[in-house]
Amino acid sequence: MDIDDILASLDHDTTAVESLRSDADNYNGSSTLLYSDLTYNDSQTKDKQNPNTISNSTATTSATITTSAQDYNNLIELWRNERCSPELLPYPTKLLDRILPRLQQQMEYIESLSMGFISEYSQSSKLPLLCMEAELERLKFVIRSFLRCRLKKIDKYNFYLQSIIASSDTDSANLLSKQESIYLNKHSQILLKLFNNSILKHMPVDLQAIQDTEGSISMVDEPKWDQFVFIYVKDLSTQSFMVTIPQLNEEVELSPGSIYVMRYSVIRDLLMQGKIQLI
Amino acid sequence: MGYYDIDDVLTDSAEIPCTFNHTIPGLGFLQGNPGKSINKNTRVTLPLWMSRMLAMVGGEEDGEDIPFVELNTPTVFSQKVINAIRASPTSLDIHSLYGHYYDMAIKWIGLFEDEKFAEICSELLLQRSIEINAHANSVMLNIHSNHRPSNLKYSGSNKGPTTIQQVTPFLFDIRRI
Amino acid sequence: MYGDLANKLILEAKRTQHLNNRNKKCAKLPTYQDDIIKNILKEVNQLKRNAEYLKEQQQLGNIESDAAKCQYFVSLLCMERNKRCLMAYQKLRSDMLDSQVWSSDGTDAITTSGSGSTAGQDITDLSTHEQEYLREYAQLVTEMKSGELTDIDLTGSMVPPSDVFIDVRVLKDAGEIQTEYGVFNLLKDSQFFVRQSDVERLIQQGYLQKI
Amino acid sequence: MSLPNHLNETFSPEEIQFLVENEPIRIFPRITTRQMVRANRQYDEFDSNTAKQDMKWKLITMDDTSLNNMVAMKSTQVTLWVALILKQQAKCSIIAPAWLTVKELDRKIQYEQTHLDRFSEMPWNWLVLAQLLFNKAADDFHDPVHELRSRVQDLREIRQSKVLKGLQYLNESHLQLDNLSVLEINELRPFIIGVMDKLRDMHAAAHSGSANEDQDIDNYGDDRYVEAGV
Repeated sequence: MDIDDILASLDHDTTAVESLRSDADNYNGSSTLLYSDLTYNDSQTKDKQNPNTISNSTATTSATITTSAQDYNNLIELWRNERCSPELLPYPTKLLDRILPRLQQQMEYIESLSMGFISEYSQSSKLPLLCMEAELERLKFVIRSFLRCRLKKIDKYNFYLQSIIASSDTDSANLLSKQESIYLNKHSQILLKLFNNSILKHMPVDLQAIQDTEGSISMVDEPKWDQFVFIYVKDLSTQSFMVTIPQLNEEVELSPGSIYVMRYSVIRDLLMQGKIQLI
Repeated sequence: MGYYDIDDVLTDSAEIPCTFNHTIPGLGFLQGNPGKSINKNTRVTLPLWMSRMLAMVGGEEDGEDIPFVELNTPTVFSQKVINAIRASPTSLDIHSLYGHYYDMAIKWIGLFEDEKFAEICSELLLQRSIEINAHANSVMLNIHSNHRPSNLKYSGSNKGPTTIQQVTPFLFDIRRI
Repeated sequence: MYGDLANKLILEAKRTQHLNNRNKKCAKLPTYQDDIIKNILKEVNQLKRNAEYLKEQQQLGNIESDAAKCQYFVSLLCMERNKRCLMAYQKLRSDMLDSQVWSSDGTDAITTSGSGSTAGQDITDLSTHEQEYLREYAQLVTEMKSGELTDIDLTGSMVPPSDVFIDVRVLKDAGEIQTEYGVFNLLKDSQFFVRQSDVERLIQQGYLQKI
Repeated sequence: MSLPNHLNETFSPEEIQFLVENEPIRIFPRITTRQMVRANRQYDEFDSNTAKQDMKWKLITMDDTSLNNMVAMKSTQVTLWVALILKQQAKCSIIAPAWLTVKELDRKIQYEQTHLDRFSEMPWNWLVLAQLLFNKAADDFHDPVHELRSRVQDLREIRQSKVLKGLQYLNESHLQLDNLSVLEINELRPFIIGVMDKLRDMHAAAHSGSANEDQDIDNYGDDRYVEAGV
């Protein structure tokens, strides 16, 4: 028993204030993200000139035993990254392959609890069930929001994504889940059909292209690589990172625990390596 | 930007005054004379999507490649208007001048790589945006704190604005190397 | 002048977008501008014929090469501009149809054979091709929801869950309701702790009040 | 679009609250969940012998150990949203964080006033956490909540006015913004990014690239002529 508890038991109905700790300077507040071994992939081979390459992710989050709590924290981080990044980030296959079955098991478990046995419990012991249900809703929300954000980008960059997937063999292999690639193809197909039927087929033949990049404005929209994003440099070590803004010929030192507004292209490698997160 | 971006499509329709460097038959419709030709040195306004291209491609004249048209500075970017805006960047409503003023300015700057104009526009944009934002925020502050009318007692401080100017860079630490 | 109709179409698109942005829920699409679009397409084909003619004349040596080049170039730019406006208009509308499918929140986005409506969308405001697109996209989204993502309910709420369980007071007698948490007898002035989704309807109907 | 328009630019306030609710907080439980008898059964092998026992907490997004080992009035750490449910059911009181007292807030305000050049160090979630606890656990504070509220509001306003003054340093390169909380960042995001993106575009238009573009455009024209045989 620690001193807090002894004091507390003496002073039953009032609450103590948490003893003063110097916890203020850590942006993440809790230590949860400090243990995050989240990286999108091993990007030593990343070529700055070609932001389209996504190297393969053999070693994702499997180096250490991941707990469900870590998985959830990683998911939250990926959700925030996806929401803030201009481009579509690689699909976290392994992470979701762990989380989705867990979710399904939990749903079955809750159902078994609430079906037959609920009446056996006193009101107070329904509490865990309440929380388990609330937790389920929260988890479902994050996954849903994450996936729908991805679908939005898949739609927005459909022709661009199709072209990079068609042009490279392995680099884009981890970009989409199976279901997402089906979605990309089918949606592009029906969209193309709409464009064809209402516009393109009524045009002269040389103006019928949908992926014309030769005209005065390219028809294939790419992510805005230089878009400004808010980043948090993770507090993993005391080591700073040097980044270069090529357009301005500037170097910037990013120190751990700090927040910056930077061009996405400048910090993309660090993001892929899990050294920073978007906030 | 982007092919399908409605705002960008609209920005591209901005009217730019141009002068033709060649006499071209059949283009009279550009100045309301269909079927006629358009003569050298004629001034017409053409939408940006057309004028910017005609200003880059040309025909030969006396052995020299001369673009089909010469672009003239639109009124909204004229020295006179710029001076008026600079004199009071926060009071002149740029949006009433032109809906996509800054987007159009960006395209215009790109055509001539006009660094000076880029600087002027950057300054305008920043001051104007801050003004608008400050207004929005003061409204918000008042809504938040209508139970406490003295809500802004710290904002001025007793040290005066110059102090703030000197020290604020630490807030937004722009470490340039 | 060439391109004027296209401009009109784009201004119409801007108005639609503006209405859509002002509204947090997705807005309805206004009537498809069939006439303008047909006329723009006519204009494009007219421009194309002009270009062909110019090519002929130039080959016959009837006009000076630079002049032909310029005229041809102008036709080309006008065609491209028209195309871009048409495409941007159609893309905005299809994007909005997508939003309607997603926000219809589980209810069937489309009833059969185009007679139905989505989220208040008047189906007659859509072109036949848009109606077809809407049906197919709703079908695609339904497919996306199934499989391993069934549990997630992809078309579910985009607002984070809060207060999954709430305290309610009974405003008027509503009899017994059956929930997973047992049977509640809703007598006036009694209070219960219930799952919000179980009683949403009763709250709307005024039987219960959230405390 | 599969993501509603208003979520494209930034997170919604509800989403920010959601993030904050995932963080740990200390509570005094008013219930005991620690099982005195060793129960060596699998959760899913429920049978009538064990059904009379209290239900175990089995959670899939957090470590549920502390929830299964609560002892009444012995402080423990749980996830905030769980704490709020317990609180709603009068099963715990929430221990306010150390900075959320009149005394500490006064110190922060003092700091903000004397250091016009920087923000006081506040936890990343301070504003949202304070609002949540004021609304849902008001009776757990020692200090009068209305005093805490007004100090939090003061602190927010002082910081906001500093932010406004700092905005004139927006540029096309980058910014460093330490000690701003998640809510403050989220509110500033559309403005800062909107302005910086345009400043960058102006700078880029005036400097690089255009020479290349010229070439592209020339080629573009030529290609077309070749194609069309003019």
